[in-house]
Amino acid sequence: MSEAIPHDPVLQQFPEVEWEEEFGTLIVPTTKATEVAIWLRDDHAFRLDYCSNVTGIDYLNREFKEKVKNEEGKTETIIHKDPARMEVVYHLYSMEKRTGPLVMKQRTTREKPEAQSLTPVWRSCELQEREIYDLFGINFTGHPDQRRILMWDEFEGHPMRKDYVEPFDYEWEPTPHDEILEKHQKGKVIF
Amino acid sequence: MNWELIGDILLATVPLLVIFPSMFALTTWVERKALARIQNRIGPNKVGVPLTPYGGRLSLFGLGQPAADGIKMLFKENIVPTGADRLFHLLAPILSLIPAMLVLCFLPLEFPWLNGEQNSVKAFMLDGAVIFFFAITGLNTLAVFMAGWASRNKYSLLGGMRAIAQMVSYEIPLVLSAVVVVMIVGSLNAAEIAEAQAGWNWYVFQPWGLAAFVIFFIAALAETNRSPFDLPEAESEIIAGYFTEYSGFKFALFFLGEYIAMFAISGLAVTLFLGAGGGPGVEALPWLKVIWFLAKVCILIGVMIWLRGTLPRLRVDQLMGFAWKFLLPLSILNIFIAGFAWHAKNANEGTAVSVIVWVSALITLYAAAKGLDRVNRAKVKPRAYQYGE
Amino acid sequence: MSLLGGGIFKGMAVTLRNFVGSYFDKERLTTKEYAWRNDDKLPERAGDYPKEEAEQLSDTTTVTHYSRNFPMLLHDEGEPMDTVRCVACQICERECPPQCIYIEKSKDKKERGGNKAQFYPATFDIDVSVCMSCQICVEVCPFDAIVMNSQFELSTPDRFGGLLLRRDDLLKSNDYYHKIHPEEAAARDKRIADEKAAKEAKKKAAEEAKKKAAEAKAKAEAKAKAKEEMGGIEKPTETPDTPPADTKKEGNAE
Amino acid sequence: MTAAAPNYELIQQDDLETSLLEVSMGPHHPSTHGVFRMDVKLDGETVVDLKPVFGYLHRNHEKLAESMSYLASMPFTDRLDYFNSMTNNWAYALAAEQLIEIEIPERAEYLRVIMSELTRLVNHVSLVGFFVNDLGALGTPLLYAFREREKILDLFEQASGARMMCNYFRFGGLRCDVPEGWLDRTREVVDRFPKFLDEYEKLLCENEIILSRTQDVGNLSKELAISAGITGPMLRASGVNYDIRKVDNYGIYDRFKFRVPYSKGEVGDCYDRFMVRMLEMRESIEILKQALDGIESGPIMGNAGKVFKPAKAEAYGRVEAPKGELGFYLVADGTTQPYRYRVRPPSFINLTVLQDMCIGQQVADAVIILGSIDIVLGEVDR
Repeated sequence: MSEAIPHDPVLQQFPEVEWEEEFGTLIVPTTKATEVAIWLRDDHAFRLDYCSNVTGIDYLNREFKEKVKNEEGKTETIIHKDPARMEVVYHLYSMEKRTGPLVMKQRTTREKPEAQSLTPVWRSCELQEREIYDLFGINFTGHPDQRRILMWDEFEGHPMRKDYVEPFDYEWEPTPHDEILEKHQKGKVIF
Repeated sequence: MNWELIGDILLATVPLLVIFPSMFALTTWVERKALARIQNRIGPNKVGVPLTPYGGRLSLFGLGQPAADGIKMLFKENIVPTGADRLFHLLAPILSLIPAMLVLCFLPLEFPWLNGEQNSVKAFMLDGAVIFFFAITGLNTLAVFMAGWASRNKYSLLGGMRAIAQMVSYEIPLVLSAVVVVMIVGSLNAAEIAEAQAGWNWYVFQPWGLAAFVIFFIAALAETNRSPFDLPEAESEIIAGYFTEYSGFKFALFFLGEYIAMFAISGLAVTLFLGAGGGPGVEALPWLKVIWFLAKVCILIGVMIWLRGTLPRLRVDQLMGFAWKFLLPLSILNIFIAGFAWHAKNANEGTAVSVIVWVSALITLYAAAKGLDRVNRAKVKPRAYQYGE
Repeated sequence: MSLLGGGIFKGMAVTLRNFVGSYFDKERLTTKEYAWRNDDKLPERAGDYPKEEAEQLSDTTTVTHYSRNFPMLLHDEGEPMDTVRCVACQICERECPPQCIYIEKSKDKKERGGNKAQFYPATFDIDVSVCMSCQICVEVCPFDAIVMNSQFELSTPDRFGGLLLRRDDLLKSNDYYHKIHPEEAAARDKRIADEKAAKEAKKKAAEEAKKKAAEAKAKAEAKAKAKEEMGGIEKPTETPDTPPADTKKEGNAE
Repeated sequence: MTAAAPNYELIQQDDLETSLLEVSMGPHHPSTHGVFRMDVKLDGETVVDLKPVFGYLHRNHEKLAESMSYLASMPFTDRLDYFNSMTNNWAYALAAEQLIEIEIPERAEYLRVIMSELTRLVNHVSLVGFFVNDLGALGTPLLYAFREREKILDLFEQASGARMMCNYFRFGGLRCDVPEGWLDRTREVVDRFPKFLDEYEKLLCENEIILSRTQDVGNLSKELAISAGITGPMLRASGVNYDIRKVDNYGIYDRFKFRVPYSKGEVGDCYDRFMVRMLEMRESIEILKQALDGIESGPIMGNAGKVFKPAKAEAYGRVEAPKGELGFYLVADGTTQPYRYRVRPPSFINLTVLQDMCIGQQVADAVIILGSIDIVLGEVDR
């Protein structure tokens, strides 16, 4: 694997940026994203000139139960709460220094998901951010050409969201054992 | 009404109408077979002749394939796009076939049954046969554009436009390279041109004749839309070009017209440069002339197939540049060289000077071709690559 | 822009060599003639060839004994439904990525092949129009009951019903399996025999141990139970007879 | 002529203004390599504007994978880039193996390298064939390529049971060992491959038509290539020495001696992209030879548990797929299903610069530029 990148200089330069220990990622506030990105790209210590992967994650309100053995040897159940949010994840590499990855996240709310487009910084974000806009519904401010990309223009909803409910099945095909068949038998599917 | 004349005309035309379409059928099979072998496939090998209605068949290497293709074509639906100009859509394939068939008459095919004094083949042996040939093949351009325009399809239109540009451009080197032979023979009559090359005096063995033949052949490839000049029907770019919207029998007519045009133009090349029907044994057996003629045509067709199996196609600007910047100057130069060389050689027949003239003409032409090539050549060459760890 | 130069002629030499070579050099031919039988008919089922014929044809057909196509259910010698190995545990149904398997468990238990009585599939349908031949069902099956067939002539005029293979279409004997996948079948049979031997040895040891200390055994059972719970939701809870843990591991490595 | 002058002017004012020709190239077009569409605006034959349109093959692979277990989406990765199912498998396995510590046996690592380099041969050789087909060569090079591809696909079939949808890799190793004699057959194929490549190069690399068609067409500068996240042979054709096999040394690539061909970075045109692939095949053969010499018998599956149930974590695994960097980003939440499953498809991101490369070129060039990018729509649209 290529060298891991130290994240401390980023935190020193930008006090607003947080470091999430669990996943090892930088959490960048959406207002600062472009600034941080340009700095990461141009700073001589980093030179992260290559943004490999851009993707979104949709977190619903969730609870995790973890069984932990405490000192007395008894198992305890700890409940972790995971708040609802949306994230845009950037995997950054440096082609010049052959280092990477540094993972950077923009965190935004589920109600009004908005993030800063990093397309002006890295061209490779162009299509991927369009894809996130299409599938997750995150709005990118400053994106040059924000349209749907994989779904058709008239499509409603954002299918990669965790609470997305499939609409009426318009591409129905009778398969012998399927919930669709049940639907059909109940007369819900009209063709 | 002169019944004898009509009989003679029939004797001259019917063989043409039989030989060339059947050669077309055979050529499609040969082309498929040859391309398959070039590409390391087997090609059509199953379709044969059914012996009885209940089974059993004679499959001679798939020779039944052209018949099967023909039957398929006849039975396919004739689709005319909405908004197409139905009349011109119908006329275009017919118009592409007619001139191709017509010019076959001017080939000096000396059928043995037409050898009498009352040689009615002379009915076709116009004194201006070569000019007439070019005049009529020019009509093909019109048919192609008609098809492209009438189809109401953008790809068809692009194909039609390409075809016009290409055919008009390549007509010039085509004619200019034929002019050399006409100039030397002093006649436009195909029979006389053939006569002038009797024995082994084929013009292709002269330096100027060789140059003219090569130019003629290249231009002929472009005229008949054969690879590497098949831009009007470039599959990977504009689907099928001007016949994108043609199906069934209309498409078959286009196909037939294209192949007949190939035969016609190869026939002209054979007449002008390859000694027409000349070949070993023709003095003793005059009917061999037809065989030799057709054999030479087939060899040229074979080369066309071979080229098709090997080469990718040019781009439009390169194609036009090649015609105007390379073929045209070279063919004009060739006319002058032919004149000089012919006179110099005639003046010094059989001496060392004639050899020198012959060699220097060859060198001049080669140098001119190289020079023109260098002038036209963009910085195109293989490159070096580096390796990293 | 140039047409003068050696490149084009070099290329033409290559194509000419291929043209001539294709008549003499078998290596060059990409395609082979389709495997027609002497009576001019298509083979009905690729796996249906007698062994000698299949070997002869292995040069001409693409179906080799390595190829996998759609799953089938194995039964041992005897009446298919009396010796079927499937116990309707429904692991494959759950794991199937395109969800093309449909199983209904039987109501009663049935004894087969000397083993203790178990459930059997009352319905076992595979929709081969959905199946993508990924072989995951074969991997997850703890009973070696489902393996891949190599039949490929499955065309049918009935798009939906015709491509639904019912239990009785799927049932194939172990001999048939040996015929179409000889190497794989031999390996599998060997493994099953080894496991059986190991199991019997273990059983013997267990019986001896049982005599020794009933308490120790109870403890061990409790431990095994705890282990099962750790296994998570993948564990087939409906499985009537949980296969021994070592079987599962082997199945994974295979 | 003087009499007609007023008329002439009248016409020139409005009526003779020509409008641009808008052509939808695709989704049903012979050379869009699948169902891909380019909305092209043409001025004569010159491309004035080009907009790629995606999504005709979209099946939301990521959403599907999030609704099934980790193992069950392995066969679906085959269908991403259906030319290179082996490298797709590897990328996914690599990402998943970061979630759980699994020791991968030696033999499995070697077989992974062998499979993925064979895949590279398959992809590059047929890509060159398709590319020359786009140039109009009637399939001759393509069929030569397919002849060789066929031999390698036979090997894949013998190893995995399927020719294209191999589904061969597992977390912690491989599904099954290769049959007896397979390595010898592979060696035979690999040893014969250079001879075929010589012939192929003779047919293509010096052909003046190919040279003049591809050189100075679809130029891509080094800076744009890096910024646009271009990877794989296309990046190296623009003069960047970046190969993930070298950078990440995933698997056991650090044991093999091989070189990474890249251009001098002056133009980065279709010819460079074509040649870099030709040269890369030679290096793949070198790797294959070393791997076939180095492989020893042994187990092929690590001690991965039956149930793949990683703890809460994130992983990004990437490999140098023949088309570029193929990455899988997995977010595990402690269940048997991935919470987030993301594919970083190389050919999708390489399409970012299609518009930049095509504008100002001829329509025939747009086709070969698309061909030289090397896309597979199963991966672009997912």
